[in-house]
Amino acid sequence: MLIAATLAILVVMIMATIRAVMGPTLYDRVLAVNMFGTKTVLLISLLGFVMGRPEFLDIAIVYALINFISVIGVLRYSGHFTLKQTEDQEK
Amino acid sequence: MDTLVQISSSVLLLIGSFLCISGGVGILRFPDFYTRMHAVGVTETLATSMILVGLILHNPDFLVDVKLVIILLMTLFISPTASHALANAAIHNDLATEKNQKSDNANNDEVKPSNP
Amino acid sequence: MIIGLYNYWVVVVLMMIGFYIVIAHGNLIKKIVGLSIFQTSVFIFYISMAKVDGGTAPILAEGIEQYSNPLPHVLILTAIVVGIATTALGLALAVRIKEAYGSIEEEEIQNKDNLDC
Amino acid sequence: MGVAIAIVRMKDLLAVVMLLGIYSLLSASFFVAMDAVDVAFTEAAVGAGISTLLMLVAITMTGRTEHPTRHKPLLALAVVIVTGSLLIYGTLDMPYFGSAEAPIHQHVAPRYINDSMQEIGVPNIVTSVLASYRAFDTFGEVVVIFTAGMGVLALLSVVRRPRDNEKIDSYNKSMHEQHLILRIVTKMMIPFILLFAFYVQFHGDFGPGGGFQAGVIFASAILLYAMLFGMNTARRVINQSLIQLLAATGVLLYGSIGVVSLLNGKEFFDYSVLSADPVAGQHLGILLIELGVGITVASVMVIIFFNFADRRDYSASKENKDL
Repeated sequence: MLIAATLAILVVMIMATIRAVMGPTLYDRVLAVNMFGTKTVLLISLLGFVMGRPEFLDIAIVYALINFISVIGVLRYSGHFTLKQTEDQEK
Repeated sequence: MDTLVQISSSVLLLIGSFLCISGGVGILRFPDFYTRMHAVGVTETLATSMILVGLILHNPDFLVDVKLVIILLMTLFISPTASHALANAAIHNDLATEKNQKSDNANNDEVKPSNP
Repeated sequence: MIIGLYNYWVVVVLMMIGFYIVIAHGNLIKKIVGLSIFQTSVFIFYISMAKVDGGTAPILAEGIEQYSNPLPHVLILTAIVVGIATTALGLALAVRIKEAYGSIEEEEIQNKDNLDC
Repeated sequence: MGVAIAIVRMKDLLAVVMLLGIYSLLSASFFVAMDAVDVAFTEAAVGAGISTLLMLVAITMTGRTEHPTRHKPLLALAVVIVTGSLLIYGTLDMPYFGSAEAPIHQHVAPRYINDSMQEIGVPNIVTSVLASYRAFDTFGEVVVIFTAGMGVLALLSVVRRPRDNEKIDSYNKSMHEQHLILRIVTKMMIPFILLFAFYVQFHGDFGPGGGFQAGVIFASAILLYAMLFGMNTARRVINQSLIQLLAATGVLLYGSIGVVSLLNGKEFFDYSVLSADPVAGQHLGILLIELGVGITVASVMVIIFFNFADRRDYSASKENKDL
């Protein structure tokens, strides 16, 4: 069952990659990267169980955090989410 | 009791995998950004929690369980927030209407009809 | 026999992709991306060398006999962090070049240099 | 692999950076599959987070699209193919993947695996090799990181004029309403991230982790704060000169431990003198060294990011003035 779940996640990762490569807009790409990151978290937890040493879940925690940070970062620095722009809109 | 736990964990893992795959199909096949976003945002949270709960049931070790719970909680916080931020940014920039009011060159070359 | 070396071939292909980006693209940022692909391929190479069949992660625990080789892990661990530091330095240089020349395309920079002379 | 090929084709640099992020996530999963948990940890924290961010900031400054003009890609391709085939020819002599008889596993590794528990007393072999057997190497790496941080500082630092605080305050108030959900979730996450960084720092002896990873995680928490609350707010919390001081302190802490062991009549970085019991001394030494590494890495990353972001604001404001 673990292996089946792992395979499913691998398939989904491939799908997300295709979307990230095709992705017509920037947001599609960010979405795909975000999804990819979440799936990586799952994959690493599952891999730990498959390999029989599930003590290494710290890595998955780091992934979840870093994923969040990079999504925020991409939005912040892709020129659409800046502090300056919100200020302009208020004016 | 033990077999019951094992079976339920397997079922949860299966449901999780299925949700994952449906999310993956969604991100590939849906026509525009917001529907794709919906596919991912909805399935991601549920699939992650399913798989993680399945793993928690699968595993008796206390420390590992605590770590899994931490991951679960963080996913529950982070993934809706990230989706919210993403959708918000997309709406702010009029993605659906494709108006491109900004003189910013960022989006001009990218917004095209997105049928594969 | 062929399967036994498959990993190394993937590494070589990745390395060559990075190399191609570095020599065939004029954009400095793209070049830095290429370098970082090259770098990661080297990391993958080292880590695949460290793997031992049937071994597990080199953190001692009871009841486990075989571990993977820890030495390459150490080397790569530090190399990753050093890699990001040097990448940052390269990006900083690219930013300064942009400010000085108004472009980060190799050819345009050369043209401007020639004009100055 | 496919991702890398796609990177070659992409002209849009922003998309390239996204793909680089995916590539780095993939390679980190590969590292987990190859048992290199420490390496995967580092790659996760560094490759997916900080390097993507730095590239993004750099791209916002240097422009986003690549010019298509290019001379003789065929020549480049030929060079690449020749080199690649030579390398593949070279791999034919290599021992098979995963074989335990490979020369790399014959020399120092068995000693590390078999004896490090008695000599160092730390279960994580990677940590004990990193911080004790090869501490001198690691010292070199830390100095390189420090130097790179200083290089970025020298290249990008701008002289800041003191701005009026009132403006910042009102600005922040408006921002609070703008991204309410993000800010509240971030406020909840940041203490947790910092706590987790400390856990990684001090748990590095027993599980995957250590100074390098902890430093990067710590820095990314500060980056998150700076991104959402603005550079000026972040600068009030974290003073630039304080950070520079800390970066130097980390390196000095590392080096001085070596000097202490020299003064006590042992070799450089032989920590057994730090305590009456040699193994306890080793443990103490590793903790201190990792602390030095962590401080340096965290502050260098923060320095690099702050300088990039400052430069960005600076050039943006200059452009506005020109217009």
